[in-house]
Amino acid sequence: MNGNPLLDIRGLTVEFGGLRALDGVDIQVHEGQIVSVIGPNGAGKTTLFNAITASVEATGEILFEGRTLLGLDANQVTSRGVARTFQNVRLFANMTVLENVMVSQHCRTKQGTFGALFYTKAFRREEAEIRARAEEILGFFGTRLIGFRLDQPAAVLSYANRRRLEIARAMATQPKLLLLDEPVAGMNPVESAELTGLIGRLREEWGFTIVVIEHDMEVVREVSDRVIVLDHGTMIADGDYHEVSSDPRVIEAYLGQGATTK
Amino acid sequence: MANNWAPKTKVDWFLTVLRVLALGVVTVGLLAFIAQQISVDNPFARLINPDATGLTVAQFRGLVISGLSQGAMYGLIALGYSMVYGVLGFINFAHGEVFMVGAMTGMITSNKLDDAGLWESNFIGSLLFIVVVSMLVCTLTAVIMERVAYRPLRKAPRLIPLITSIGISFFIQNTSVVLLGPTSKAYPDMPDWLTAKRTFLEIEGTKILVICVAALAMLGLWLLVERTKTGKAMRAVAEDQEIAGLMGVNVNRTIVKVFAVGGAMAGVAGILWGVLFRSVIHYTGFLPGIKAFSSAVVGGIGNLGGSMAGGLFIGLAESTGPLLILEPLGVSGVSQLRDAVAFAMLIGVLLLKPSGLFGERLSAEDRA
Amino acid sequence: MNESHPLLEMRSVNAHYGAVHALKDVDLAIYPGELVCLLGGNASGKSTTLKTLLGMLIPTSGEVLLDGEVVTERPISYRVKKGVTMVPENRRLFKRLSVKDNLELGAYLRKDTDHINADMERVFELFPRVKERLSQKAGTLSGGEQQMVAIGRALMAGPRVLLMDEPSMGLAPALVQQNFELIQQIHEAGMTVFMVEQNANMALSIADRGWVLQTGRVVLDDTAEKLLAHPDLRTSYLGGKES
Amino acid sequence: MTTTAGLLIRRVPAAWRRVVRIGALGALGQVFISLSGMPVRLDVREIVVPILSLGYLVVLAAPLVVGVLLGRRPEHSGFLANPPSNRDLVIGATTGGLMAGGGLSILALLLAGFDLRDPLINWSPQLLEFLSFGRGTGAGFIVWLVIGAGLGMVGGTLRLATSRTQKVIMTMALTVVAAAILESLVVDLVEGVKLEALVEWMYAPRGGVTLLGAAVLAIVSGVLSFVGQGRIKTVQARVQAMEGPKRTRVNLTLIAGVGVVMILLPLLVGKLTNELLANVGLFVLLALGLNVVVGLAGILDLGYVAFFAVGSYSTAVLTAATSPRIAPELPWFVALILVIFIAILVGLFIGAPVIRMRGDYLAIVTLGFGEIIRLLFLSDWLSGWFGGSQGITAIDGVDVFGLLTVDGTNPRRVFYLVLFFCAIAIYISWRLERSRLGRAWMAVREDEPVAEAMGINTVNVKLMAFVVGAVLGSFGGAIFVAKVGSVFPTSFLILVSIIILVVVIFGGMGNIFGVIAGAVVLIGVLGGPKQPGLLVEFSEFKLLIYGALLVWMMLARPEGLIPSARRSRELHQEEFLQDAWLRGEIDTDESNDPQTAGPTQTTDSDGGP
Repeated sequence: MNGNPLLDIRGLTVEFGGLRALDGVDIQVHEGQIVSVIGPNGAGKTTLFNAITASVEATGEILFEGRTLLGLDANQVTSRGVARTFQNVRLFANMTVLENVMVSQHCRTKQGTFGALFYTKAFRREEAEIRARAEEILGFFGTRLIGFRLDQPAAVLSYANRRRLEIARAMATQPKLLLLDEPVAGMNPVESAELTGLIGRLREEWGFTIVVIEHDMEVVREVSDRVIVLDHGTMIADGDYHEVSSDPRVIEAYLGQGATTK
Repeated sequence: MANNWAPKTKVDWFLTVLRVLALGVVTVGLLAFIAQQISVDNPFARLINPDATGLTVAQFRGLVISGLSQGAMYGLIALGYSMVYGVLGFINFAHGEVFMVGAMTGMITSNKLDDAGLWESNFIGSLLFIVVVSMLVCTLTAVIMERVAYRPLRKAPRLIPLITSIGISFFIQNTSVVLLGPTSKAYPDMPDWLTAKRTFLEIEGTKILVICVAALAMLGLWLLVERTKTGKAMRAVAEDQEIAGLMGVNVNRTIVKVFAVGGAMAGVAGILWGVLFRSVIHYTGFLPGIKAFSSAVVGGIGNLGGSMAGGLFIGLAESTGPLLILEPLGVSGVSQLRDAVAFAMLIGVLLLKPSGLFGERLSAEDRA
Repeated sequence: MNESHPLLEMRSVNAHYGAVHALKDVDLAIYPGELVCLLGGNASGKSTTLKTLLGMLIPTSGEVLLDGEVVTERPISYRVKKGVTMVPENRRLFKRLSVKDNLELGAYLRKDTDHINADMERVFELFPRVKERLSQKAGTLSGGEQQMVAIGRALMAGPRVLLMDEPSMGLAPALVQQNFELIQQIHEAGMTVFMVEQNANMALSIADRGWVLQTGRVVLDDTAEKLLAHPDLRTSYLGGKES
Repeated sequence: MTTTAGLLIRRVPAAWRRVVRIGALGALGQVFISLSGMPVRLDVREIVVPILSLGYLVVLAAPLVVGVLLGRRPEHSGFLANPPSNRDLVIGATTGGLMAGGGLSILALLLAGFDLRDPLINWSPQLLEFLSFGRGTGAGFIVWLVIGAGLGMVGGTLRLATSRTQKVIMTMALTVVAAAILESLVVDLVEGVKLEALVEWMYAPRGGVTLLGAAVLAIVSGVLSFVGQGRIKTVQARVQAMEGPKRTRVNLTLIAGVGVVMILLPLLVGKLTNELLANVGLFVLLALGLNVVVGLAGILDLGYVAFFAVGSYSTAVLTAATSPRIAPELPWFVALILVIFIAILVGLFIGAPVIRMRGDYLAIVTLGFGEIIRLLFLSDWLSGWFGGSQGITAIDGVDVFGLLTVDGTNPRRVFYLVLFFCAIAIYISWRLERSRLGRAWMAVREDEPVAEAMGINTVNVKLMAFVVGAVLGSFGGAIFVAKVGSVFPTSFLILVSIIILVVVIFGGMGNIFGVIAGAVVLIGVLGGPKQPGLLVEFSEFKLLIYGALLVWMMLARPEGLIPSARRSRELHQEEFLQDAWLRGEIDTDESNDPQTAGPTQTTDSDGGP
């Protein structure tokens, strides 16, 4: 890769009451890459996402497109172009599918009280645009989330569809960098295979740069250009799938001795 | 955390200004107080409050002692808030009314005892008796409250039990009005040997009594929670009800115990109120209730020692604050602002330290 | 199959969540000393089975028997006292309490101090690392240590049968492996274990026997080897995590 | 336990225990109501002359309710139970009623035998007389047992009737009671359209419906209800089935109709009723304001009265000649613009520090702010500005372009003023809810951290809710000042906040119609913090009832009288999901059997951490 990385993390450290969840991590993600982050539980993977999206305080440096993200509020990070999903799906369960995707265009739209109160032309145009974009994004997942589903509350969706809707919601913030936290967790093999394909299409068709946390090595092998391994808050490996999966430290810390790599 | 304080947005800027302002007012007030204590005619003191008079040592001691005794009472009530919050995660707004029920029970019982002539002839025995009766009645009130109103709401969103507790608070308060009448009622006179200022530091006996009783009750509660199996069950239920149930802990019964213990503490506090002020009315529970809640928050809610410390802090602040800070600043009629000072303390502490003085910082996971 | 009478049994159990029929005529029997597993995907009724066995949910019809005694409507505490304990999914330790408190809470219903102490020693023998961390808060332990405390806590109840809820859920491969080793270890020490798993390959590799649950109905019931070779299982659990 | 055909029939938990429990609660309730003084105090208010007064109605309700409760078939979800026979149910209900009545019998005996006037103020000879119908304790003792058993039986039997009959009977009873309660309003209205004869015939001279009137009302309402049942639903369904512009047209017609009624109504009624309407309107306005904060953005603000106070005081200072320090004597409408600015500033000032706090801390801190603001207005320190406890008096009303003056002496004009601002408030809430801001509020209410992560500046969005609420509250304050002509700190007790909150919750949080209905029912019938309602006699017990109502509402129907669809989904998510499953709307993963997998799967994931 040449040029400056899209995401440039240097010496990132996160502490919780004296415990270092992340300890001086350096990660560079270039535009158009799909990078997987793996590692044992408690290694700091989700903390890494939380630090990037400003849900926890961190020290060190996180540069996104050359500008620092540290010190911003979570919503400011999102409006810079970083969006995420959550490990334990956190949709707005009582809002409809459509509303879930509409509401996350908040930082890309600007109509305020005035427009709403006086029902201005600009207001109506923007509402229509928001809706159209939402439907376009939902259409990416096939017919599952459109049609009569649009006006159903997210709570009635199946588990796999909730995961898909979460990705759609993140897409609606129009990010450059998409952070997916265990996107296939709890899915059956058929569904996770399908979603694996979708991750590739997210890059090809929408141009997102993607960082994925994943336990399923199958998926990791399938999607990633690069794999980063975290253990106890430090990075122990960084390379393509084959390098990483044969690294003795990774086998020791994460894959386990019995694991076979294909 | 330092990072938290670095202003990022307009709101943060405003909050920083507020924080600085709050600290500034307190600092200037205290400085002016010190100045006027050094000499009332001190130019600095005169500059800020032309009518500065200063305090005598006796006045100051009086303020501190009444602050401590009231604070001890707040602390006792705060324990109930804190324990229920720890276990069920909501503010039992009606806890202040349990305290009022205690004070009312004490009033009724002590007057009956007085009619029978026992109050004077055997004061200590009578006092013990009314404490016990009040604890029983308050425990019962708290337990019924839990059973009727909160148990059915265990799984409801958090604001629902909070709103319910406001309703209960209203209901208990007005039950007192319709059953006992809307006028304020008096406790019988305390014996002279208690109310007289003792030679020892010239402190009223009642206040010493209040502080001692509160300390005893607090100690008992601490032993219960930290040293017994019941206490361990309470702490387990506070953390994870489902898993505690899986261990064989009877979750419902443990929660009832928490309410009962909180109620008993409020009952003791109710009697202490009676001893201190000798007068009780249906809204007696409201202000002390809110202040006790503030104490619990200031001390870090869920933390028992913190609640007591918070109580003392709020008690001291509201008794000394007006004269130590506001008066030297030239505010007139400061005694009217006691309650405002207590609330301002609550707001101030939460502004400076959102988790309270002794509270552990809640992790994102706990808050979810 | 063992011919002595089962330690824990479900007889034609039906369970509902309101209108939802979550379990349909489920029969299970766990014999003393066995290591058995219940397999199934999302929404297959695995959690409902566990809840029914523990008494968190009372079935609409059918019976739950513990050592021949009908306990269908008995509360959790009764069953815990009689020897059923569960290690919950994701460990769920009391993170703010010390490791010692956690272990002691496991023995909450027991009054025989001597036996409790003996069991504590047994836990220390199985997991020497737990003893070193006794006064530490459980939340500060590493994932593997927490797993040990979770199993230790369950053992402190003096169970005759141990239920494991999704021991591999959301864990790193190495930790999953370690976890299954722990299960095998306590099984070898004589414990009857019933585990509920999504990861069919992993579970069947250590289990004696298994059932497969699909939408509330038992669709397969066989020994572990036969299940592993079964074509239906291959299609519905294509791969699992480590194949 | 018996086993038949492989199914286990479980015993229903002993039925007699339930009877005893509910009966005893009924008895306790009876005693409590009696000792609260309600029956004696309300005895003066007649419902049906000469047989029933409000006092007796209150007491008689208990055994009836006990009967109805016991007449209901116990539900044991997921159990196959032997249903109790009708006879058993009625016997149970009768016993329960008997117990409830027995409570009063025993109370009567105790009243005659002991003196507990200290401390129970209502332990009085009057109560004894009330309970014994003036005929001696013995008579009272027996009569209450008989009445209790009779009402219990009636209640129990009622429950067994078909739902259609139940509805007809309920409608008849409610119509008569409503006619009595709404007497002054009805009389006023009927006289307004010059139909005095009707009034004379229906109401007794000293209040209460006459026997004839009650009979006619009951029959008419019964017939109407019998015939009308089902039709309303069909019409509703038809309207709901309409689409797009057609539906909008129906809605617009409805709104216009209500508007016309609201404009004509004050012309038909007298001063007192207009006063009442104005009071209700004022609380509708305040409740709409609080609804934006609590209902839409989900922020539990217990210090809402602060905005009302600030609106009042700033209007007073800006318009009154008697304002102590500065008295610009601005015209009301000009002052209003400044008041809006002040309200926005105060909204931001109070909002900024509390906005990041967790829900329950925020509740208490806003309550603290509310008190601080009142205490400051009351204090000697600022009395030079706001008059301290003396307040500001002799404030002129609203001068409308020199044409007319709106002030307290003419409640009809006040009502129109209130109506105008209510319309504004309704429009604002309605538009905002359906905008980008409204969606953001919804998201914040659902899951704040996630809303933040989705790019919503939650602080700004919540502050916005505070500000909108503050502005609407300050409108209320400005009108209040014009209406009353004075301000005192005592008008701004925390009590006011709580009552507004009860109105919002009772009516239905997040739903404009609900909030309006809540204000009409509560403030109109029971009365506001200081304003009497239609049931003037209730004013002593108003707050008690508010408290009980709030608790009951939270337990039985937390979504309120007229709930917003979304809110009830939030509060009854499990039931909602079940219904959706029964309708086949639950989405299932492709690989699973669609009929069974969905709901279990949702339950599974709901059971997670």
